[in-house]
Amino acid sequence: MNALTVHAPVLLVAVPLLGAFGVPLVGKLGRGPRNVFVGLIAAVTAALAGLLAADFFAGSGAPNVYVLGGTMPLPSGMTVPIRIMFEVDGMSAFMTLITALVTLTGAYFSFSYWKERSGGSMFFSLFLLLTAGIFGMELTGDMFNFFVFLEITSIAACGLIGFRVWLRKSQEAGFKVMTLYTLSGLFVLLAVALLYGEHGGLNIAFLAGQIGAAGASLVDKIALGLLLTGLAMKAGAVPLHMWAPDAYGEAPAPMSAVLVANSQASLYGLFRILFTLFGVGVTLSTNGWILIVFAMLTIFVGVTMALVQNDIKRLIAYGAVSQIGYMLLGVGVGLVRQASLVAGGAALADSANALDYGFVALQGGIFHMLNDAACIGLLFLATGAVVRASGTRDLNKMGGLAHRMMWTTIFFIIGAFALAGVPPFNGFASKFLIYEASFQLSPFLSVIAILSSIMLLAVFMKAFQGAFLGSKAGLPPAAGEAPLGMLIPMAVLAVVVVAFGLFPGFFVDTIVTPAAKALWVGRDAYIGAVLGGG
Amino acid sequence: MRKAALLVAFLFVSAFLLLAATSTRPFGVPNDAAMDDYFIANAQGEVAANNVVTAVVFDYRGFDTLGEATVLFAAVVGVLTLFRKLREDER
Amino acid sequence: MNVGNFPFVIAALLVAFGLYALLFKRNLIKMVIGVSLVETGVNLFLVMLGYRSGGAAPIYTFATAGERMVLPTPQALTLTSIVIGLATTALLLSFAVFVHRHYGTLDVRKIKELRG
Amino acid sequence: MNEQGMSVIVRTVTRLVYGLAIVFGFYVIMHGHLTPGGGFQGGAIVASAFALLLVSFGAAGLKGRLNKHLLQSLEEVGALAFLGLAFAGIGTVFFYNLLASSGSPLFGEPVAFGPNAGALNTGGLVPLMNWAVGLKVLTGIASIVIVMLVGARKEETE
Repeated sequence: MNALTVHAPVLLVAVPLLGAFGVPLVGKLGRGPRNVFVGLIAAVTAALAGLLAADFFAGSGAPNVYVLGGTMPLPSGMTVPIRIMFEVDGMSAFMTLITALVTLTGAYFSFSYWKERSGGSMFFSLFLLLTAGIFGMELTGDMFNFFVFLEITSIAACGLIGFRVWLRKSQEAGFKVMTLYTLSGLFVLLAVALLYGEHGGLNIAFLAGQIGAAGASLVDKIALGLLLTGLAMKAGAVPLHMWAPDAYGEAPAPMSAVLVANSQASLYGLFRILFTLFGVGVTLSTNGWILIVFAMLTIFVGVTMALVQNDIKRLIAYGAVSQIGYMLLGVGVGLVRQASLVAGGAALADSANALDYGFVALQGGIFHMLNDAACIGLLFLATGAVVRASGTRDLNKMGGLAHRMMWTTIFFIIGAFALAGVPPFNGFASKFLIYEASFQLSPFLSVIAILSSIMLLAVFMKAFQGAFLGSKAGLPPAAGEAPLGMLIPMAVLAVVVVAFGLFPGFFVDTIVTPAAKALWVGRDAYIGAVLGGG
Repeated sequence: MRKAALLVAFLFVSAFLLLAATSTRPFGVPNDAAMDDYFIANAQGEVAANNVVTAVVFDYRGFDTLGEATVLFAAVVGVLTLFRKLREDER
Repeated sequence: MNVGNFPFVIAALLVAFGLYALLFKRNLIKMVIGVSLVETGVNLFLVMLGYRSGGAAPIYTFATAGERMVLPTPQALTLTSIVIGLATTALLLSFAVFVHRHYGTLDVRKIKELRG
Repeated sequence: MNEQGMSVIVRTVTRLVYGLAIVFGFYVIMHGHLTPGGGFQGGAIVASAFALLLVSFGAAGLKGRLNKHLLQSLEEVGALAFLGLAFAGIGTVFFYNLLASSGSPLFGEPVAFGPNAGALNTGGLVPLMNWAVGLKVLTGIASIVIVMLVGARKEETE
């Protein structure tokens, strides 16, 4: 453990913040220095995330606590932590990898994509603020701090959604998304207030210890309900998804991918609350079934709405909404199974080693977060290149782009096949785990999930046919292959998609299993790392 | 139809909020004040600040304040972004 | 005097009024007011959690010796959330200005290009 | 309310009050670690003085008094200063208050427990952070108010 790895969690938030505060000043020097500065910040951030994850996954797997402003988690003689702390366990380290992948490719894609637009400094400032917020949500071990980072992501995301002020739809989307994000943030804040009033602390590990010792009181359960509603809203699960297609569809293309990472950070918060904060202290199976209902609705509505779209970005956006459902399904099945295992008196650690189907479902759900980030990122970037070349988003007015944009076409196909779960790609690897495990809980869930995937493939084929096939007669004369600065980020994501599809076993063993174990059995270790003993 | 669904959601959430308000502890009697008593007892010794709230805001929970300053910064950048001067081809 | 949970109920009602404005008002500015009301209610709830009956402000400058002090943490949290509320309100109002600039109205029934 | 601002009564009162409001705001920032208030509150008071100017004299009357670009740069400087102060203690941990009760001549005096009259030279990094946040908040809110008022005014005349 050298100094850099010790400080890595906080640097992951502080470095993008430094970039965000500095970009407007550096931007006064011109576009070249600004791009170098942003590129450097994005690369350093991604390297830090890689370092943190490598250090964690090579280590013992015990959660890593970083106390801000103090040296010890607990002052002597106290049983309640008084300072804010960051706590890194397998799940957090896994999430930082996802965010690093998406933000790095998004930043480098933006350099070419955003070349001739006004307000570039502000664009990159908001982007780095969003990055810092997402990392903060994934690393923090304090409920109120989580809320603060949630709000940072909300405001920065809305600034990005409304960035193209000359498009009327983007302003409508900005207002709508901001309202719903604020509402979800306030639900979370109210829940944090209730938990504080009940237990007199804000640290997640401390609250988990209190709830574990005394069981959840009525107020705790109300707080759980508010947190579930607020975070499901922020993640875009279906009855509360009104904002999601607007946000993904109206944001500039590279930022749509980052917005998906933002939704995943909220999902992470949801999982953290269900598994770690409340854990086996409350009736898990009810929560699990709630998640499954959310999941089924999200999958079904997302795919059906995607089917009727004629706007290519909105179509992909609904595809992105439906994928949130698969993650919820995997984790929901895991929760239901965990509850029945606990009720039956089985040891959770053994069930993880024996690959019980609940644990497999959890692995599938978590693995799908990474896969989804890579494929949907690839699709959004490719769509951005397509819209830029053809000058329209209407599928009926496009066509023939395959003649001019060979590489973009290939990347789009890879992304579409992977997201729809076609075998050699990574989407299949994680979806297969989810299908297999949910089949054992109820075949019905599995059938709906598979059918929706097939429908999603049809949706993407429609988009592909509309945009890429057909005669090149209707193309604008200037339409050509995307510049190299846009192709390379797409290529990086495509390589990730293919690699994860070809060697799923390796990635599941090295990074997904520690993350799933952190949720499945890691609660005591998470509490013990702060409160001592365990 | 839409209005009815909204009304049901509204009534449900309101009832939920009132339940939360009535079932939490009574006003003026904190459940567990160990953390806050620590702040009151140690703010002067550790932070050397007479104002305990400021000691909490800038020292014990300083990271929240950094986040809060960041939120304000994000809002300023967001508002400036919306009202920025556009290029000719962007109108 | 023991007032039980009455103050918390008032805060919850404030949140409910804000939600009502948000859900049933058709004017964007009124919706922003609704969001602000919800924020105020939640902030009020948060700051009231820190009250200790008979307590003074937790500031030692010219304080009376041995006085009971109210809890400082909720005050710090409320300060944070008030600033966050200011930030969201500013951004929401800017969006409302631009929606009005594009659509020429603030009536949500007429602003519906993003349905379905 | 026209381009020239509001009535002469309002303008006279504003001339009397706004300087006081600015001084009071800076007082609140400066004594943040001793009395109620701090960087946010003081910054908001100063910014409200600017808002008062803007409302009573109109956007035209403000020209030359406040430079929008200067405000924005100062805001970034304030934010960077706050982050830098947080980084100052990175030798131990992020946000470590290395000046408090250290005996250093800058805000380093220790404080005895219990009520006292309060000395300005205490608090370690806290007063410095108050100044950084105060600068950030006053410039941030002032630029939001100016930009929104000028932007919305353009709307009315178009």
